[in-house]
Amino acid sequence: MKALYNYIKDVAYAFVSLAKGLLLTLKYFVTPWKSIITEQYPDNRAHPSVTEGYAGEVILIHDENNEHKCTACTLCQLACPNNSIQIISKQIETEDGKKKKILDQWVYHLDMCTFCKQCIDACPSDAIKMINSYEMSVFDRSTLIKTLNRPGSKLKEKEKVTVKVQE
Amino acid sequence: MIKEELKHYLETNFPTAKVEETFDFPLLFLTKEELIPVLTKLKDAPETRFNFLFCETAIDRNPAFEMVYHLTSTYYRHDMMVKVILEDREKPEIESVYSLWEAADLYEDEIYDMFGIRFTNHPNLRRIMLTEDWVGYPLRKDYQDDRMISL
Amino acid sequence: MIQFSDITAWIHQLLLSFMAPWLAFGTELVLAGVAVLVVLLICVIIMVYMERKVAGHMQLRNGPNRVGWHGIFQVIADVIKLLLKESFVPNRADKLLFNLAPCLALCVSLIALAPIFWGPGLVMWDTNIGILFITAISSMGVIGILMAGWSSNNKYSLMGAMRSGAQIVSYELSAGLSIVTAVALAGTLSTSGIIDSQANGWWILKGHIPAFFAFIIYVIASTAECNRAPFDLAEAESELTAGYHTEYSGMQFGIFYLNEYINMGVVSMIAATLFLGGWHPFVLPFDFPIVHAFNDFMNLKFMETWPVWISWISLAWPLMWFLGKMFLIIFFMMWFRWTFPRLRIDQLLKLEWKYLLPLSIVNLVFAALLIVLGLIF
Amino acid sequence: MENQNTPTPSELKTEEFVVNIGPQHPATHGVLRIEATLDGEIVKDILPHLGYIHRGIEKMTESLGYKQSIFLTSRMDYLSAHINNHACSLAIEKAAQIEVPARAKAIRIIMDELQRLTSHELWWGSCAMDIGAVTPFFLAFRDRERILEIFEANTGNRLTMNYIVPGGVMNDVLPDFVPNLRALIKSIKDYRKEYDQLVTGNFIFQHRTQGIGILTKEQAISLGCTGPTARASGLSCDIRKLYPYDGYEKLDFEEVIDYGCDNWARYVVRMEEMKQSIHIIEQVLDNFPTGEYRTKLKGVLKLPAGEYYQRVETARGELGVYVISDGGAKPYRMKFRTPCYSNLGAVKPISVGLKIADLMANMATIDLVIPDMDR
Repeated sequence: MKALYNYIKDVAYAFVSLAKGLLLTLKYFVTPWKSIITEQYPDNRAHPSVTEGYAGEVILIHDENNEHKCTACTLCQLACPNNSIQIISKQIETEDGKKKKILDQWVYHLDMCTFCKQCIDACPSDAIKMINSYEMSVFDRSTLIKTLNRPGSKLKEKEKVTVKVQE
Repeated sequence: MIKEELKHYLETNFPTAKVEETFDFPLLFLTKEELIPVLTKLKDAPETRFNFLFCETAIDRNPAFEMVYHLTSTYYRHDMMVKVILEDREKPEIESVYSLWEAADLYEDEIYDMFGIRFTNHPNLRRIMLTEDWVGYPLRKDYQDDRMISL
Repeated sequence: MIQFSDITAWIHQLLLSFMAPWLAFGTELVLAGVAVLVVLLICVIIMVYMERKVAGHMQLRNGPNRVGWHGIFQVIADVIKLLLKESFVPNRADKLLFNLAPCLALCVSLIALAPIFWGPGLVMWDTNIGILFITAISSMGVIGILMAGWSSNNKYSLMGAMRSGAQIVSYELSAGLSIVTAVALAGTLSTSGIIDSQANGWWILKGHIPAFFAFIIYVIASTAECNRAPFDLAEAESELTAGYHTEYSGMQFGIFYLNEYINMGVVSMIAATLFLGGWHPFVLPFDFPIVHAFNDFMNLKFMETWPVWISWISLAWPLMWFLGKMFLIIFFMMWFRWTFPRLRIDQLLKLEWKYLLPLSIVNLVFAALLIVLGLIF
Repeated sequence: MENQNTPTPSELKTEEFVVNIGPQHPATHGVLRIEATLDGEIVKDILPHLGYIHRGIEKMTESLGYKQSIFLTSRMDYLSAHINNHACSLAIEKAAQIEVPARAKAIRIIMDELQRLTSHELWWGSCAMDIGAVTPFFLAFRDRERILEIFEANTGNRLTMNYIVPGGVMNDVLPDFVPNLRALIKSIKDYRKEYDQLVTGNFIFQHRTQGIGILTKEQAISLGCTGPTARASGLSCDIRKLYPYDGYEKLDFEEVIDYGCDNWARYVVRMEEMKQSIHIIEQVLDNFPTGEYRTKLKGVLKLPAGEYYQRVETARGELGVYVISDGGAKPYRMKFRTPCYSNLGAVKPISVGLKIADLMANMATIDLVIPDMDR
């Protein structure tokens, strides 16, 4: 008798527990407007759900005068764990006849970058930052090697420094 | 037992072995021959009961190899390290601790694969990560591979 | 009112007017086959679309929504893809059996459709052993699966096929017993007889508890017979990658896929015929004036006085009910699939031999008692 | 072999056969190959083959600086990236005697526990999928996504963060971090009810897991199992309790131990751990310190010569970072004692003699992450 009772109890418990799960999936099925969470990716390009802080790509900050802050100190290059940064600098002569090393090309190998943000961390003059771009697939791998400094851009003069020189 | 007590215990109980300490653990240097008897004693002695081998690895101190065993006790939760120095670089060989801890099966497979240290009495010594025909042992300091890119 | 039999008789007359009788008969067979196949394929397309949408919505997704409005042409795109793909035969596979297996499986499930009534008079073969025929034929479906598993020369396929064999052979029993319950209630083996016996109410309503239990047992057992989750051990994605059709590609895989859905359709049609009144609309088995009025309304009695050309619409009414019931049961099967975890092989057999089979035997005895005591309507 | 005593007709003799499960198989969640010897449905012997995703992380650290090595650790157990970073950072801080600000410690604990939640949620989904239910996987991803959004907004990445660095954390959390997290925790608590409704209470699921895959405490100790796998066998091994780090000693939480030893126990332990993680996060949020988030370090870090061992509790067990320094800017050797590698050893003893479907369930509840084994 006990065995029969247990047998029936088992069957009843099985049906109740299965019904609970069925109810949950039915709830999702009948209320799709509430439950669906997928994003319609190429359609929602206008309103991407990517957050502001997403680290997608390194850029060299340029202001409206096409000036950047990179002094070509190569600290970012040293900090990079996988050689995705290459700073090519050149020697120029300033007006007062001093020799000075300035940035020629800030080469960024996006194909090797692991987005570890150590270059941003290492930069002493906050010249680079990461932006939240996310559409990076290309057909040609070589297009992922980018020169980040814009043509004709130059180093932003530090105001304090110029004051000191005038004194 | 805390670190100092354990160090004292080791010094008194194993007078022939060299006892040092690292930043974290007391460290016992053993020879190849003493390894299994001493580890068995450490595992079974009621004061120590080092029954948990939580890390086993090797270090290539070119030219010698160091076998490192990290032991802990699930009863007392004290830890210690055991090191064995293998001088023979051509054919390093040591007794497997599989008879004491089954965990050594996989650990020693990896050490054999990466350092080329052979373990006797191991149930199934094989190159677990790399292919069977791989030339060289990658974690050795003198490992050379043309495909390696220096960063 | 126009009946389907009027239309078939008219076609028969039309064909006889310019053909020899034997040729007319042959043409009718071909026409009927093509008609059923076309309707069935449309049903399968709806089923596949439905499965993907049901799965999608239950899994917090949209389901297909790229090809056409809400992805309604997705299935057609998939079929085109499958047709264009190469049908690959693995090296050292048994080529003959490998190619034969999908065809055999498909043929078996198509033959089982013969004695099924889609509407009043809308049947290919009205035989007095209709249900027996269906039961006999549908158990042959496993041969195709075994053949596929064996000939693929793949261990996963073989294991899937063997599992499928064990599973289908066991679940035939309780499915058969619950069919017998319905047959006992109706007192006939012919599909038309069973459907007619439900003109005043479906068996699930007027058959008391035994019919209801038999219906549940039949749905469970037929889910297992179709190799659908939670009984999809023959495919068992996380264990056997794809089970017996691991090695199939292109349209040969497509035929197995089609076969799965046709099988689902067949078992739901049988369930609808046996327990849900076939093409009969919903009527109540009670003897009250208001119930009579309701039943007459459901049977479209008011259309009898209407002109003949309007009553053409009434032809769609039973067909709609039949397909509606079929899709309801299919929805249940999909619902189960996307909710439950899979059973292990021994649990699957335990469920059959220790739970379903005793239950269905007790149920059958109970039904027999009810019939003997005359407690049914 | 065992059937030799019972006389069977020779033509009825069955033959064992070998099936390679993996490297591309839905149940191995990656590129693990298991050479399984089967007798029909029954598993007779299994032999794991690794190395399909071996990247030589230990070798790579020898040519990178200490700070640079940290990003590699997120690639080991990619589901516990924060915790791996934490372990490596702690080892370096211990060796270089770096003090970490209180705010950084709080952020680290929150991130660790969120990471544990994401990991267990993903495990919950994939475990249910291995047992045959597909829908839980999507539920798990829905909930995990909410946490990943917090990671994305605050740390910049979703999977391999490199956020916890020696001296603190990479950057401060956003101003709306605390209110966002409180809202998230509230919804996670609601989600957990659905988990119980759909999977935990499910009759089929219970029968698939209960009494299957018995790993005794003695076996767990001998095999070096750690984490939820060992705790489900009654072995107390939570590093957060035994060797607390970064302020875990001040928090009130329980070490979840179950004595069931089977798949169900492992399931229950992980589900309970999620509850404890939420509890920990709530406590830290209640008094979230302000102030510095990072101690500034020199560009090139040098550790004094010596050997340092630091362990933390990842979502899968004990992660040990064994750093051997020769005083230079690069580690002489770094050994990662990863939890999955030793837990992998448990697959064979608990699966032999069971059905092939149970092998998948066992692998699912042990929660193997393949890159963590291969490194």
